[in-house]
Amino acid sequence: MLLSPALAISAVLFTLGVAGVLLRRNAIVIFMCVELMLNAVNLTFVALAQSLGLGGQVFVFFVMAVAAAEAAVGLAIILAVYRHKQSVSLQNMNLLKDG
Amino acid sequence: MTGTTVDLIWLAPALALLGFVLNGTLALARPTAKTLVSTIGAGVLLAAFGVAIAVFSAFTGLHAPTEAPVVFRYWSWIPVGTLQVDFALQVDQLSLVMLLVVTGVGSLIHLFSIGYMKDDPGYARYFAYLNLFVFFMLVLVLGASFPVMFVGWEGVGLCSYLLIGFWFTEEVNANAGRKAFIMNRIGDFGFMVAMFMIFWSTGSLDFDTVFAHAPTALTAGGTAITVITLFLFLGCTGKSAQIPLYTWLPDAMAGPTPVSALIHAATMVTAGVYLVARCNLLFALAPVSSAVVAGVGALTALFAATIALQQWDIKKVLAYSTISQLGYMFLAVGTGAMTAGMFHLVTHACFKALLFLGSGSVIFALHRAYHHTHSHEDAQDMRNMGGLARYMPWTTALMWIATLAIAGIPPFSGFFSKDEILTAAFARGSVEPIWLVFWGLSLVAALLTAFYMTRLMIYTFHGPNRTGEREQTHLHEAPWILTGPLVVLGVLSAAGGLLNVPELYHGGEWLHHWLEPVTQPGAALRPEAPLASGTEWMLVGVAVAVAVIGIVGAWQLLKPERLVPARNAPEERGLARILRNKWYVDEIYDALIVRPLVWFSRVVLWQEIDQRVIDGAAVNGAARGARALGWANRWIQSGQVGTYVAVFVVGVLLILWRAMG
Amino acid sequence: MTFFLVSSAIKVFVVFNLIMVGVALLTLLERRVCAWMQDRLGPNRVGPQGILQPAADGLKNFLKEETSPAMADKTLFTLAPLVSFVPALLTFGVIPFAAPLPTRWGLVPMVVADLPVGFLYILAISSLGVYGIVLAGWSSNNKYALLGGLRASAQMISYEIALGMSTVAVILLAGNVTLSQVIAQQQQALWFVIPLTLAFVIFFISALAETNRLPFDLPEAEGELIAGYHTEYSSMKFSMFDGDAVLWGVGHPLYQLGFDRRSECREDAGHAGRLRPQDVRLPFHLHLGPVDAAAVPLRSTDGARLEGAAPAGPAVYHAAGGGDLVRPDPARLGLWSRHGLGSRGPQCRAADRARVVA
Amino acid sequence: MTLTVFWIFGVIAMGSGLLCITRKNPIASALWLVVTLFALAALFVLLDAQFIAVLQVLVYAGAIMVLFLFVIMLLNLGRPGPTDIKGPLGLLGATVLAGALLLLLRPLGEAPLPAGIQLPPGTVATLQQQRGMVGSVATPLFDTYLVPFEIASVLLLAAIVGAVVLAKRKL
Repeated sequence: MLLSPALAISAVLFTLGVAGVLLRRNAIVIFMCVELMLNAVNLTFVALAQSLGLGGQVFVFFVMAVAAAEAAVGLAIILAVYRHKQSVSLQNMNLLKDG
Repeated sequence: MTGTTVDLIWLAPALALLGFVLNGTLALARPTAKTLVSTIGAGVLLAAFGVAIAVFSAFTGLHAPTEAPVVFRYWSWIPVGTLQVDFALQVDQLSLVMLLVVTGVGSLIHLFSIGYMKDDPGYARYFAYLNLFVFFMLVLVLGASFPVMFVGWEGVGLCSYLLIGFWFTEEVNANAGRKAFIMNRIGDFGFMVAMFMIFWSTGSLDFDTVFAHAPTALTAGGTAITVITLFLFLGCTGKSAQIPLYTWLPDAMAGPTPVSALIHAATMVTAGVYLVARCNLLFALAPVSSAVVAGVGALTALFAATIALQQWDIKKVLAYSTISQLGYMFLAVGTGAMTAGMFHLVTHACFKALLFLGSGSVIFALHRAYHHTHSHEDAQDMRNMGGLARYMPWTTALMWIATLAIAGIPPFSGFFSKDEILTAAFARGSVEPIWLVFWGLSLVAALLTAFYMTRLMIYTFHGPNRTGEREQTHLHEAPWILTGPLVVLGVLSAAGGLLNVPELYHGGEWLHHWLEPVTQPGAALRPEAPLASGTEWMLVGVAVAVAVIGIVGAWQLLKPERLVPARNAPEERGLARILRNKWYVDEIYDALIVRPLVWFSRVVLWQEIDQRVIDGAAVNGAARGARALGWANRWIQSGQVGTYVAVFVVGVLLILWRAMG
Repeated sequence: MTFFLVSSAIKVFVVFNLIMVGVALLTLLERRVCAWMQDRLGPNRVGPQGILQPAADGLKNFLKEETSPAMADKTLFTLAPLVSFVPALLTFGVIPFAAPLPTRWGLVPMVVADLPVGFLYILAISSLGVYGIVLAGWSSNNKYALLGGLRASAQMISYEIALGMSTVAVILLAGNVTLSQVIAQQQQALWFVIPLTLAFVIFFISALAETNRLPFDLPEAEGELIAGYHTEYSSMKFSMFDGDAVLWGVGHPLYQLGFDRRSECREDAGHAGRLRPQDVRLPFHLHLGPVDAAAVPLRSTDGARLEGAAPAGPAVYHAAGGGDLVRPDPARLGLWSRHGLGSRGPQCRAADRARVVA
Repeated sequence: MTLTVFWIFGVIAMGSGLLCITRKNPIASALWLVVTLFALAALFVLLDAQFIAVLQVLVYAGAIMVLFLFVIMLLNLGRPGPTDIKGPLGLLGATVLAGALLLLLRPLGEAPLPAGIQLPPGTVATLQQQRGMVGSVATPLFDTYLVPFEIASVLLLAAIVGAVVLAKRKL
């Protein structure tokens, strides 16, 4: 009943997240787009949990834990990068590049 | 476990180890506590000797002589598949003899060391090493399997190295230690290969199992057993200083004299003889190897004796004498006369220890005299001695006992043991004529032995004194802590023959019967070679005559009055010079082995293979290859995260496309 | 359905008004107590004992001119006070303020929405209050406001952990996250504040920090930041920032609520569907519990600031008559069993007795 | 009725998601993302996952997004400046790739669920009635998924340490 619309919405949200990652240069915004993708996946989990058992909801729990950890470390990294380059644009994060 | 005092056998090595630990700790923490160090160092040895006697008496009461040896398995050591090696000690007639020799002679030498090393700054370290040596020696003789024995074998090598280089601040000493170690490694290689092959052919390394399976698993006289025993003997030549690996032993005299007495005369160097005796069954199965053992022994006996003729360093003479006597022992065990070999081992331990300690006493006296006058003369050169009998009567008398013993003058101990060896060789010669050659060689060696020992005595203790006017006043008999052990050894050297008085003189042949359970399996495989008692008497007569000729000849030929002190001595010429330079063996080894090896290592291995092939082609080549690969691929690494993400998404899309069909 | 919508609307209306009036009156009370503690008069001019002062303030705030910085982000600047105020009100939606009311149309629970996850809902919603502050600080385009906003948000994020952790003890003790059942547990035994004193102290301190009250008022530190994140705000928008103080109300159901000796289980009133006087009583009952008692003097040490409504939450709760009116009678009304409370649910001792007798 | 409400929130989620990725200002993006998350929470409620919905608000909206906002403000990135959105080429690439992705994901919604493991309708609701809203998630969490749960806790600890170390001014 609600499964198909939920999966459709999830797919659209995921695509939006991918598009955002491709479209943006700001590391923080890209990070938010990643979160958007994670949430799209969460929606899939919850929707499928209705018909396949509550394990799906448990997995959402784990996704959230990972997302929280990722946000903490990722933002700390962005802070550190900003301190070096005075910018969070991915264009400027090319220290590994030759030259 | 037998429930008797024999169970306490572990105490003997444990005590020595305890001594090492305590003295080692003291050496690090409080090296000046010399009283404590001597108490511990000599105390544990005396206690171990006590244990040995207790075990010995319990063992004699315990066993009918033919029973199997008592094996104590303490813990599993190397459990790998079918290879199950326990840490186990074995008590039987053979190991008990060795146990008594090691702890007994060791105790005396420890006591001697207390006086001899009194003023050395490394006193505690010395005793720690000495105790550790005894521990390993006991593991060697008591080990119930080849690997356990090998632990002791390696351990005594280590201690030998440490003690030869005891005064390591002088490069000569350190080099001597290294030489001994490296030469021993060559021998150890043989031992290890022999071990592998023994395991391969019999499936075990425990003595009892190996000896039980050997006659069935190995064909008598076959290639396998011959190779095994030859490799074993290679180990023996290293450890027991036989041709071709003997050259380290004279150099080992760089260590303190008691060390020379204990390790390089009485105990460690006899380990090879012990090994052959232990494996007498294997050698009995390999007649060729036995012949090699006997031949090398006889040749070494003669060869070393010739060199000893023209040495001036008192300890070098004794060192070559030791090599020569060890040759006798190998002749004995090669011939199959295990008892004779072990008998000579025991008597040799006594009189050679006595000779070394006596020479130590002399060196000690000379050193003290030179020390008083601040002279830098060589305290070990016989040309600087002479006429010491006046100053050191006890030492002179005891040294004479030992000299007569080693020369084979009845009724001193050496006469019985050496005579037994010669007789055995001659008897074997009646079956296999090659042994008559060996007999001849060893007879000549006996003549030379008597000669060079007398030479040593004449130059050292008789004739005019060449030490120097001022030094003479400072020459004294050594203190009792040095002389005491000499007296005990003197008694043993004189009376040691009682251990195995042959039937010829209506003796009981006690040692022969005692060792019979060990030697019987091997002896049963060898051809009987009985001798008529008339022949035996004749042989005795020849031996004694040879000894007497040697002594009298030396007395007649040598003129100690003509000798001049070492610093004024002229160069020798001719044969004397060759002998003085030890037949140039060291130089030949250097030219044939060392220099080619160094050249090969330096030019081929280092400059070609290592620098060109490994460093150049392999290491730098890999780096160059990686760099080229990276250079070729670096356009992928644009450094733009956005590009990476796009590529990543394309990849995901491809995977999805595949997955969706 | 219709009944549900109508009753909910009535409940929302009543609760909202009670809260607003309660906040106003408690502001007055706080100011008077502060003044009393600091030996001055305080607001006593408007109406008898200054009782109409809040109304006057409100009027003043409505009539004042609204200012807005020129470079501010207009949308967010307007949104921020709402974002701060609305979640605070939303939390009251799950707090029961009385026992279920028997009416002609059936039993009406005296809570806007008795969520099964009510407790977590409070935590979740109250954590949104930080948005208002962050946005206010940022959108003002004023460095003092920005610094105040950063400080405030950092402090609130940090203390949210402690706040959540301190309430975990309550959840463990109650074995439930439905607020009505947490209350029922306390009715049966005793206030959780007694066994969980330490957790309560942590909760109290964290709540002080969450609401930026003394001694945690660094984000609004007047000495250095003028007024922190609401420096640029004026009139009604300014007033709305005090809504976050409502957090105080949350502590009550968790630690203190509804233990009242007068509400003994009555055997003779054991029937649903009949309205009784005590069931509909909605007195303006000020019942200062330990939470309020601790909050007022703390607030009072800061005499210079009068705009706050420190113990607003508890006051609102009590204004709604919570202390008295949550009837400790669940077994009789059969409400709690609907949530599957099972054997751990509250059992009326008297009812038990009666059952045994019967 | 439910379906209508579901679609309303779904459209809110998708619309705000689109706004999130297209707003120039990072703060606006973040706030639109918050709206998306709220809409998702509402969807979760409708999908019988009230507990997850509350967690969604608590963790995502209440903690993670606040952190994002906080960092954006700390770096003062919300001020008017050059846009970080890529040019026409980037827009084209993103549209093409995202469109391809959406096309590829389309069949997923129509694929039937495996019959064997599907639960009868209403099972989850019944389960929640029996065990309670939290209990129905907590039971498998502390039972079947105990080890992942513990690992997640270690992960969080590592993240805490990592964040502290990274954010420190001097390492």
